[in-house]
Amino acid sequence: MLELDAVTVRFGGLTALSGISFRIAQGEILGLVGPNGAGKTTLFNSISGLVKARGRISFNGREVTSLPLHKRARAGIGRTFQIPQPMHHLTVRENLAVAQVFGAGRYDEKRIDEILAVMELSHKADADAATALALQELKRLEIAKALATEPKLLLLDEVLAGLESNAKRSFMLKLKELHALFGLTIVIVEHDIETISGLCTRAVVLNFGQLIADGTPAEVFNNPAVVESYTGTAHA
Amino acid sequence: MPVTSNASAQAAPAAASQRGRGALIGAGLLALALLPLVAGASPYMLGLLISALILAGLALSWALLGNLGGMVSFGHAAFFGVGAYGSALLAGKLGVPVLLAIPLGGLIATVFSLAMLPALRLSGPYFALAILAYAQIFRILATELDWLTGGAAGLQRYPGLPTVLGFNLADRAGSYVLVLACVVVFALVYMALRRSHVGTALRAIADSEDATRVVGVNATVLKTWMLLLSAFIAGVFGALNAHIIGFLEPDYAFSGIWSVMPIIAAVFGGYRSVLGPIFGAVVIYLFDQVIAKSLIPVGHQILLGIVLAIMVLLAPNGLSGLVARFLPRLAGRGLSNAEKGHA
Amino acid sequence: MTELILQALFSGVLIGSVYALVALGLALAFGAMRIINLAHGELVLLAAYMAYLVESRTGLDPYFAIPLALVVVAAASFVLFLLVDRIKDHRELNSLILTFAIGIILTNAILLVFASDVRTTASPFLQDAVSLGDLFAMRSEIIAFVLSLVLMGALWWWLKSSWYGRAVRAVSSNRGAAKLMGINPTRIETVSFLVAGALASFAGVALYTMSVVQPATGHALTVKAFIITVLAGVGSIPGVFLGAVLLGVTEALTVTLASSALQELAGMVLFLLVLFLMPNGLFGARARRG
Amino acid sequence: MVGRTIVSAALVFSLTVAATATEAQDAPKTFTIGAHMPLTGSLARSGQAFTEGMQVAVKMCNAASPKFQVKVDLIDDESTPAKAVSAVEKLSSDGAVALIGGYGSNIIGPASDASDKLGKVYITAGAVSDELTKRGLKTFFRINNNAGYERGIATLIGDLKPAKVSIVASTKEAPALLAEGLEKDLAAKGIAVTVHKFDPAITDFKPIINKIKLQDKPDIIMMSAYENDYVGIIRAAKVLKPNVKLIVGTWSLATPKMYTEFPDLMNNVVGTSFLPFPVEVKDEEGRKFSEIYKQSYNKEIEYLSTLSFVETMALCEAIVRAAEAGTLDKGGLAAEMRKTDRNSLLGRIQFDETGDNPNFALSMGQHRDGKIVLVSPKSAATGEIAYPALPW
Repeated sequence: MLELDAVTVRFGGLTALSGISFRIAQGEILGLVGPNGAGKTTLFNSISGLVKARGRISFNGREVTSLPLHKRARAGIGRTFQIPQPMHHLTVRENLAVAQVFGAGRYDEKRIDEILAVMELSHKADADAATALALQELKRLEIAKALATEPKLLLLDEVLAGLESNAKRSFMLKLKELHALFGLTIVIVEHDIETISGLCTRAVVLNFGQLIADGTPAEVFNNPAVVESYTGTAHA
Repeated sequence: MPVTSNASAQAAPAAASQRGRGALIGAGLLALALLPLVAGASPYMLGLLISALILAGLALSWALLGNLGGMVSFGHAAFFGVGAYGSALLAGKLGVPVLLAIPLGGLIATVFSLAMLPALRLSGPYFALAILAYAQIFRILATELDWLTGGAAGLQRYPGLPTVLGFNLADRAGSYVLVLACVVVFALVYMALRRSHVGTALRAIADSEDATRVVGVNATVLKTWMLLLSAFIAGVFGALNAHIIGFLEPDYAFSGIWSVMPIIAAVFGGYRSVLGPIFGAVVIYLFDQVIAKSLIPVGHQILLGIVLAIMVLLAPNGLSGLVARFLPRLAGRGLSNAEKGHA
Repeated sequence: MTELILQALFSGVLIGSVYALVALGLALAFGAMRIINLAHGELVLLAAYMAYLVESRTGLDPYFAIPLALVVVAAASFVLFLLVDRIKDHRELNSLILTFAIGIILTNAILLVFASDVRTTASPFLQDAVSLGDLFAMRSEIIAFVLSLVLMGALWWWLKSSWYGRAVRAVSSNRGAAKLMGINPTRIETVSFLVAGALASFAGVALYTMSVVQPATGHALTVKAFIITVLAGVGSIPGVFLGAVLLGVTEALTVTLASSALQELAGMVLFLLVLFLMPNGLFGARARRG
Repeated sequence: MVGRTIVSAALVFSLTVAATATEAQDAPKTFTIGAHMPLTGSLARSGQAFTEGMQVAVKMCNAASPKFQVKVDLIDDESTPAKAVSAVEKLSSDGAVALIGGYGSNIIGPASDASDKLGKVYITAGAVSDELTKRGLKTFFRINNNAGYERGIATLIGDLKPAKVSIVASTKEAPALLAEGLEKDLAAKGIAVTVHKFDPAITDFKPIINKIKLQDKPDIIMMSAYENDYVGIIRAAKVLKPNVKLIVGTWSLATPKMYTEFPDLMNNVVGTSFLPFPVEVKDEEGRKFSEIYKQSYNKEIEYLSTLSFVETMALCEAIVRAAEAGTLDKGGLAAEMRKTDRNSLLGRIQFDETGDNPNFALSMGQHRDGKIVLVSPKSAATGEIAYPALPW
């Protein structure tokens, strides 16, 4: 459903992504792996339209490379930010309402309640998003907001970071639940090998802006190039 | 006071009581606004109030752009002047009925604001001063195109406000009611807009543009609409003022006063709220004309400057922010909505 | 025609050099603090009135007012900085409104103290014509031109080589990182505002010697300074000079080739074009947005 | 909410009360004249001069009339029409029997309209547009007009018979009108005219003067502008030294003040005037005015203060006449105004049906080493014009 073909991003003289090509099939949960600065967030940014990329990005058979941000969201690409970015000065419910009205093009109160319930935010529905939520709640709000746009593809940027292992495990279950419940395709940035192995059907590894491995988690993590590039972070 | 359907959709169970309180506040304010008529205020007092309400409309237009559009303008005189000239020329040269010419004046201001669309990409001070440049350009054009505008000598033979159903809008009481009605209508439009999803999204854009766009909000289009609407409102009040004053010249129609006073009024009243700029304009104008002027006959604007500076430093949310802080229970939704977010 | 155009270019460069002096302080404070000081023109005007005060009271040459102007204007600039520094929320917009308010206060204070009469130097020496071949200027304009070049050179050198200068540049490019390097941003910003005040003093005195001032002049000066800052782009002192000269020359050529009624129009159109089409300004090192 | 309403209502009321409280005390035989003047803004200087002349006129009028006294209520109109209209309404509701208007046709137009609606006589010395007298208001009067300035300047220039004149004109209202009128007048006399309009914001006039010097090559440069512009224009001319024979300007130029402040710029420059300097006032009233003025403000009388002195005198006298005839409160003042026929420092004052003073024409004065010599028209001249003669 998502096809990247030689996607390249440069910031001034710096090449952040160079010639990234891969495909994601409907219903996949893809792990996006790589050390810090490898270009994972830049890849998300170029898919969701936050940065301009060269090459070709198509989504559901439609080229979106030069489509503006909001149109990609409406086409069904939802994303979260690594550092949660709630819409300031809005309540949690208003955050979802805006996402739904503009992202999905309709207003359905029941569905918002449903998303709030799934993301365990119902009790904070009318609290101010930017000030009254704890970090983990903000992260759940990030996902809830993305879900409210009724995406087909969900890009999750380190949503599991900072959780202790029990919480992580239950959050993984939550993601699987979402995957099934909303019929999603998911790309998730994650450092933890176990999480990737437990959650994803496939993993893609970036290093220095280049794609160095693509395969099942097991294949990828046994790839010597990956081990070399990744040692520091993965086995610390 | 009617509450829009959009608002009720969001506010769910609390809506009924909110609506009741809103209606009560609305009725109270309207009664207050009509008080000068009932109490038989002198033409002088009504004249002051009319000027204050013209300023209130302009401040509302400025605050709408600032609050919903996230854009601070230093050149609202541009819209005000274009609206004034547009309406005066339509009525004076083409014989368009004045009450039709006034909204058309607003429309012409809107059309002119299309020239400012490139400025939407600019941030903060750049936008503010780009608009100032437009105001200057329009002023010079109005001076130079004398075949159309009468040049520096200005326009003075164009019709004033008419008599409608035996009610003379040209006398002080009539003008007051008309201007007041316009302020009320635009305040209601603003309230409805702010409570709608578009308004919610716009509030979000102001502080978290990327986060808002990434959920599908086309920030540029929404901001464009706000610019056009703000231009329309400012243009209408410019047109009203032109027909009340009965004389236009470029230095007056595009005077810096029309850019400066709405900022002072809106910041003083609290530009994040709907009623703040209106109250701010009335209080500031009366303070300036009645009190400041008697204290310092020449240079009394120094007091305005001091008031503005103090407000920015000590109460950036203006009077309405203070009201919301100290009278949380009494403050209605109309005043306090924004402050909840800015606490 | 050639003679006309040459004189227009000459006049444009001379007036441009004073515009540059006016704009430099604004650009410096903007660079350091990301704050447009909308009272900057009024600070310049304050210095011009100090020159008037000294000239009219003592009969001395207006340039002798520079020490007084330095003290008064730098003090005013410092107070202004202290106030702006108090703003915590929505810094960019609130500081814009605050400095604007201070501009209103200064304009009216000057009006209250000095009345609304037109003031300019009475010194015939300064107003005498100086000719360079077929090109003519007032002596005060030549002096202002030289003063402007010297000050700009000094500032450029200062920013480039002194510790403070480097720190100013560090703070203006990245406040957070500068903090990590042990630079106290508030101190650096204070220095920037003081230097901006000093530049405004020179600009004001120079303006008084070659042009007329009135209390209402300040706002127009701020707008000119801002236009030049936009033309120049952020963080470029030679850019400020070139931008100012470009504005001066554009204005003079508009008068010569079209009509003087269109002079202000030309400046504004130039401003908007650069603003819209060149995000880095004409000579800027960094982008305005983002 | 109730609390807030009460607070706001109290506020509005207290403002209303503050605004109207001054009404109460009024000595039985004292009449109030309302005046609005620009005391702030770009025209503040003119407003100040007007006010001074007006105050002296009131003093003199009261001294001459023991039975009826007159006082002036003054409001700053800040050079904005809405505030001028408000001022007229406030002054009228405070009991003013007539109004004196400030400066600028855009201000005077709406203000005198408002005054007319209230049935109050309105007189001005600061609005010269022909449009104002075309409105047919019965209560509107003025002592000066564009035609008078135009006539004064055109007479002088016509007598000098130059081949070519360049006009440098501000795009502000009054200068633009004057330039337009002069262009026609001079062209009718067979003189070639070029007009250079400039935006009031500009300060460097060298490019314009250079154009005049190299392209127009006129005999006379005529400036239709204000004080700050005169200074800039003459300075630029002094630097570029165009080959002209005379520099002529209009209001607020041929004044002792200008010479004191800019001695090296003013010599030989000609401007509209009515009195030579040192003041040689021939008529009794003028001498008294000049004396009292000097006592009060420690300076010589000047053009603007004299204008407002004369208009105020005419108004005061009409008020006293109407009061004696008992028609003042019955709307008789306008009729008394129309009966005015008196001499003044500005010549004969009469008012026609439209309220205009048809006799208004100015003399032209030339700065001569600190003195001002009236040089035109011949009937008023106190000396010969120096021509060609320049400040440099």
